[in-house]
Amino acid sequence: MNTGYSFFLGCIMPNRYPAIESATRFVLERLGINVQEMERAGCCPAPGVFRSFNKPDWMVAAARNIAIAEANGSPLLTVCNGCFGTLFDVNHALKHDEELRKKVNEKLEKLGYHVKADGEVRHIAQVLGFDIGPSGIQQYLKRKVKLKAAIHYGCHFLRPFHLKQIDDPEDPRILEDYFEALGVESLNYRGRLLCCGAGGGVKGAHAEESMKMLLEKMEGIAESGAEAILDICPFCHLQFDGGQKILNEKYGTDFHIPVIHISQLTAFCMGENEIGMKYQVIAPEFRLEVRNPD
Amino acid sequence: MIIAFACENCAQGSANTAGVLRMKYDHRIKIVRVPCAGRVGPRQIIEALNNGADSVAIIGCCFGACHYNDGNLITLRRVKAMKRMFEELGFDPDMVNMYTARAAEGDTIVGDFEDMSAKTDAMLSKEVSNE
Amino acid sequence: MFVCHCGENIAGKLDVEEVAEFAAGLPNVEFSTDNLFMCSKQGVELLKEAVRRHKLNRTVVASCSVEQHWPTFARAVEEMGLNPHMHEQVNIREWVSWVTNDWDNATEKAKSAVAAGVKMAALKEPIETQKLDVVKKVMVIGAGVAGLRAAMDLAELGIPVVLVEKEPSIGGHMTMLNKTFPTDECPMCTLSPLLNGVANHPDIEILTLSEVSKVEGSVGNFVVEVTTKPRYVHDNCTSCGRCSEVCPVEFPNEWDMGFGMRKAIYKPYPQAIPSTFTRDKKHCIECGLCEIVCPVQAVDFSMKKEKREFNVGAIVVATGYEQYDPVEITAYHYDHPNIITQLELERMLAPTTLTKGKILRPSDGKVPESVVIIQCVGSRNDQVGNAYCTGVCCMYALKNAGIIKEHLPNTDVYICYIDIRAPGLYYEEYYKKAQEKGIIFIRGRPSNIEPDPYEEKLTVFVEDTFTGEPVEIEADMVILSAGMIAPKGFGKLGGKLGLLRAKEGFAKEYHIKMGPMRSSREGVLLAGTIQGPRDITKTVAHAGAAASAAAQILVKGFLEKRLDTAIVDKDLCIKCLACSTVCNPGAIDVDVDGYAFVNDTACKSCGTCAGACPTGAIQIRNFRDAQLKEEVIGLLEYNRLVGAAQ
Amino acid sequence: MSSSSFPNPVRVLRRGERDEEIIKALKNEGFDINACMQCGTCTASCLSGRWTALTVRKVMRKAALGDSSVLESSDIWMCTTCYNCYDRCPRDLKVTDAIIVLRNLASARGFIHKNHRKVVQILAKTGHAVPINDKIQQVRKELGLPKIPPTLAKYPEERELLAKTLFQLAPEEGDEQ
Ligand SMILES: Cc1cc2nc3c(=O)[nH]c(=O)nc-3n(C[C@H](O)[C@H](O)[C@H](O)COP(=O)(O)OP(=O)(O)OC[C@H]3O[C@@H](n4cnc5c(N)ncnc54)[C@H](O)[C@@H]3O)c2cc1C
Ligand SMILES: Cc1cc2nc3c(=O)[nH]c(=O)nc-3n(C[C@H](O)[C@H](O)[C@H](O)COP(=O)(O)OP(=O)(O)OC[C@H]3O[C@@H](n4cnc5c(N)ncnc54)[C@H](O)[C@@H]3O)c2cc1C
Ligand code: SF4
Ligand code: SF4
Ligand code: SF4
Ligand code: SF4
Ligand code: SF4
Ligand code: SF4
Ligand code: SF4
Ligand code: SF4
Repeated sequence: MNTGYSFFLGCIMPNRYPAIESATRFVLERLGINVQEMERAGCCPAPGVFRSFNKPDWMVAAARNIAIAEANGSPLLTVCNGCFGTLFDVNHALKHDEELRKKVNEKLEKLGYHVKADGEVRHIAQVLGFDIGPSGIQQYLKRKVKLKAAIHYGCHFLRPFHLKQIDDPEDPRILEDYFEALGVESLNYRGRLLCCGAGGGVKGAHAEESMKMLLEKMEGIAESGAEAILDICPFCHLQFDGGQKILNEKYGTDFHIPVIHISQLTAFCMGENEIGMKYQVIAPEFRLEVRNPD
Repeated sequence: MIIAFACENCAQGSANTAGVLRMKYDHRIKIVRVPCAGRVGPRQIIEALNNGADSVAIIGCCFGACHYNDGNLITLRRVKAMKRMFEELGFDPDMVNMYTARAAEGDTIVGDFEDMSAKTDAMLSKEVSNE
Repeated sequence: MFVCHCGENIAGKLDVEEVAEFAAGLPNVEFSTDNLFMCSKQGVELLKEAVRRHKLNRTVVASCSVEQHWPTFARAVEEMGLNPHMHEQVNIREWVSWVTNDWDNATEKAKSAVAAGVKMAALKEPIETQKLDVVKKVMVIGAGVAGLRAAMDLAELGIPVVLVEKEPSIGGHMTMLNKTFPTDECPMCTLSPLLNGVANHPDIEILTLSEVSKVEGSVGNFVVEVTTKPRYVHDNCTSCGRCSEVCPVEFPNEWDMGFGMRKAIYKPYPQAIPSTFTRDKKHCIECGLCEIVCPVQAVDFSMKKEKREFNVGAIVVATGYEQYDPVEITAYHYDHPNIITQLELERMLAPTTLTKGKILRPSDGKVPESVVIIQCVGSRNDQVGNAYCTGVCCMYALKNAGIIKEHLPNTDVYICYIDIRAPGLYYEEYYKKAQEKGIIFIRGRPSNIEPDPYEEKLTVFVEDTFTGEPVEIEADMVILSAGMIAPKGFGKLGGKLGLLRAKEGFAKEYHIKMGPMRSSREGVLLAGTIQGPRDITKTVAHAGAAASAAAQILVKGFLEKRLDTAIVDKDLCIKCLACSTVCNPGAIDVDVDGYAFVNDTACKSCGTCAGACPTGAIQIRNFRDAQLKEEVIGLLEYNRLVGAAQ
Repeated sequence: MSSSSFPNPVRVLRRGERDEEIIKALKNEGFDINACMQCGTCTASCLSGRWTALTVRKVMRKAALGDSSVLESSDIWMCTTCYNCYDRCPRDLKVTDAIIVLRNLASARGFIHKNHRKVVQILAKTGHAVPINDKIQQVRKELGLPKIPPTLAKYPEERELLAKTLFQLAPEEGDEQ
């Protein structure tokens, strides 16, 4: 298969949800995928905030990360929709626009890097959901879960569609198919494809509005009777995990639905017991239930 | 001298309208009738230049309105190729230009004519200063 | 050489006498004079007299534009026994005297024009006109209302028609409609007389289950091959329906858009013409029951595909449209049973279908309490490549919303639209009437329709752009006003006919204003929606125009063709066929030796081929390379020409 | 004439009062914002618009008219960049990107929320938008990960170089409320 990936950590995962990082490392190792560190990598940088200020700088900072992976000689792997959004878009833009590449490199070379944009940027959900796939994953599983869950795609994994072309953003199946292979019963719920309300720098600057959006999302999830929220992005993770607490305090709701990242759930099914639920804000006591393997 | 190949439809119609409206333009511009802008090929352009024209223009109908569907577009492509060739050979690409006009509006072709004169003058003065 | 004063028009701006004198000195000029009004009776007489006296074989008049008086002088020389094309017109009025400020410059410019005209005249060649016999017969392809109208109009002029329809019955989309705006008439009632008239007309031959498989020849004389699929039922079928009764196979009827059922041996709908039944080989299990039960032994499984050739003078293309398939706009979830298109609704409203004409929610047969109609589905949409407005869907949405309101007065009916397009007499009035029926109009294009996870309910997300507020509409049913697109298979037929197509897929008209019923190819006419979406009113008018354009070619019995066409010099031709790639009418064929060969009938004398030919092998008469070259030299070097030959 | 006597005066469209910079900035990024037909698909797509004052269609309209109030209001900062509108616009306008262009312009004019300024400062200081803290270092250790990830968090010199070169924000002029 593939020689390995340059593992891009980003910010939120290593600095807020390190369990996602350890789970991802565990999963990749079990899959026999070589992990190369990306020394000196920085913030992706976040598409909402930094792109808003200065698009050229945003591109240079992103290109720097891409250049680090290129020097490693392996495709870049992200576990976060935000990182995926930024790095995929910039890589795509640089790949198809020679003029832009020249301009970015001018600035980048001052920082000691050079980007060719001839590589790939991938998301862990692509690796698990497509490359390995629902049937391919079976041979690596030690157990399956018993879990009714609401799957949250987030935005930048599938959109903009004309760039990403991963699955139909209006009715995707890739995560449902994958999680069902792990034993999950995926629920259809109101607002299944809605945003979590965190992106675009809204969470940072307009927390209240961001919470209102989350409220709408959470109501749909709660109504479905989901036992957990499954996501593929540490930023959505942060929004759901920390946000439920804020909602409960502010709006008197009573949400206690644990959030599990695709890497965490996969690691659990591969036999890892410590997926770090206890470090999370909501439902730290949550234990995944095992279902008899079929 | 400027040779202006004008198609039988919109371009000549426009030149006639300009006349009827007594609009004035550069007397150096000499119109040659062709059925369609598509009729003009590299041979016509080169021959006009070889015989002393300072520049050549081809005027057809508006794009999308060619009476033979797309003769004007075909010639536009030819003109672009000629311009590239002139440039490579060290000549001024403005020696040949493609224009469109509308039969009912004399000022469309007069506008084209004015542009031709200006471009030709610019070209000639460049030549002089080069010498 | 005759130089005209046009009163003061020319003579007031330049020195006419000097020009005439200059002309006299030019090589080949026998006689030169000036005259006050060349187009006057005396002027023309002067010309004729000069031709006679000086035995002139070519004439040049320097006066006004070709358009204005070339025909006058050409006629005059023709009367003197010359070919009219031996007359050359030089325009020193519109192109010189009227547009030049300075007397001297104008005089000089006129001289150059005259010199060029004289040089050109020396090379002019006579152009013959050819009389071509035409076949007085027309093929009409497609038997929707457009094809029927065109066929009928032609047959009534005494021109025999072959009507080719790919389906088992004729009538096209109009037969599927429930009512037609703006009068809400029953379409079958309005169409039937035409359908029956065509079916029974002695001059119309109808070929159903047939498609054009080959086209050769050109205007006046096409040879068209038509392939007919077997019907497996002979024409002696009495339409008694017994076969259908016993046939064990049943499945959704295409004609009913799935809202009705049919057997494997069937007629799409009761009034279908021809009334002969059809056996659908794909679904038939070959049990043979129909064969046994048929009282007249019409069923015949051994029938084979047939090919026939027709010789026709003109072809009318009337292959209509298709409904846009909304599955592409995934945000609308068209695969959901309660989201249907307008054409499906038209069928649902028909009394012969599964719901017996009642409006019921397909998933469970409930009477809908809230229906949302969405406009511009697949039209006005750059994302799906259809930037155009269909122009019909607003009207049929108003129609169907009104019908739903009539059937179900307590049901909420919404129309979500970007703009309501209802131009023309009776149409805005129709809109107003719909408003008065209590339909709720929301100006905004819905972003998505979400099926409810728990109930048989749909949520339509839309902005009410008038209030600027996002709205959610709860709906039992959603009806998509899917636009009209070019029929999918049209590319192939268009290729056979050698037609240009617009980028949207419809057949490209010759000229949007002056020839919307002509195609890019002479002798091939366009009728109805194949040239672009339109309603029945405009379809019928367009079809009539196509019929009359087809008749124009054929009624005289011959075509007159001026042969100022392209001509190939085989010695120069290197067989590259660059000429043929630029020739729009497709007039350039290849002869047996591989040389380019011009079909005079199809050639429109544009000369684009001549511009493309690398060797100058292909030329058009009177605009040859050599002729243009002489003209250019005349214009540029007129002063050096005087006396050159003497 | 003064219009001050009216609390909500009618907007007068006068030559020369359009903010051409907005139109130019969008044009440079390849938008023909005039092609917007105001259909509202974008607004209907927008989760944010259901909870905030953001009406994407109006943003597009104001931008097309060169109405600079679009830069001053916080509406454009309510977009979560979910790309729903972008993917659905029937005129194929890259709506989300247009909002980004407007934000870039607003930032250049100093309309930056103080929290956003803080994030930039954090980035400059730590190399990350979300920096590491002691508690997380402990958790990392427990999970068998290095306490500090091998990212910029570990390389202060390179952090400084980056901070000097990128994201120099405009001064706090019209600080966004
Ligand atoms: C939902 C809906 C409602 C409408 N309601 C109204 C209304 O109320 N009033 C109104 O005025 N208009 C209405 N219209 C528009 C109307 O349907 C059209 O204007 C009209 O039917 C066009 O007729 P046509 O003959 O051009 O095309 P069609 O009806 O499509 O006929 C084309 C024929 O050509 C045949 N054909 C296609 N390809 C080939 C081929 N390659 N070889 C041989 N045959 C071929 C087809 O089978 C068909 O029979 C409505 C349209 C829709 C979609
Ligand atoms: C401002 C404007 C702009 C337009 N722009 C466009 C456009 O861009 N594209 C487009 O497609 N269409 C355009 N149109 C529409 C277009 O003008 C008409 O569709 C077209 O001219 C109609 O032609 P007609 O022959 O039916 O009528 P008319 O042009 O009105 O011709 C009728 C003729 O009949 C004569 N007549 C009237 N009564 C009598 C009588 N009792 N006896 C004898 N003679 C009589 C009149 O003098 C006239 O010459 C435009 C219309 C307007 C008003
Ligand atoms: S021939 Fe033409 S130029 Fe001469 S008088 Fe007649 S209209 Fe005038
Ligand atoms: S095929 Fe025979 S049985 Fe069937 S309808 Fe015709 S006549 Fe009747
Ligand atoms: S043979 Fe076919 S058509 Fe005839 S009855 Fe059987 S299924 Fe029906
Ligand atoms: S007719 Fe109405 S519904 Fe149809 S495309 Fe035009 S505006 Fe949209
Ligand atoms: S372009 Fe000229 S050389 Fe080539 S095939 Fe045509 S006529 Fe012959
Ligand atoms: S003159 Fe025009 S129509 Fe005739 S053969 Fe040449 S390109 Fe074709
Ligand atoms: S969806 Fe596109 S066309 Fe419609 S209002 Fe929004 S930006 Fe304008
Ligand atoms: S990208 Fe922004 S403006 Fe567009 S729908 Fe999402 S939140 Fe709204």
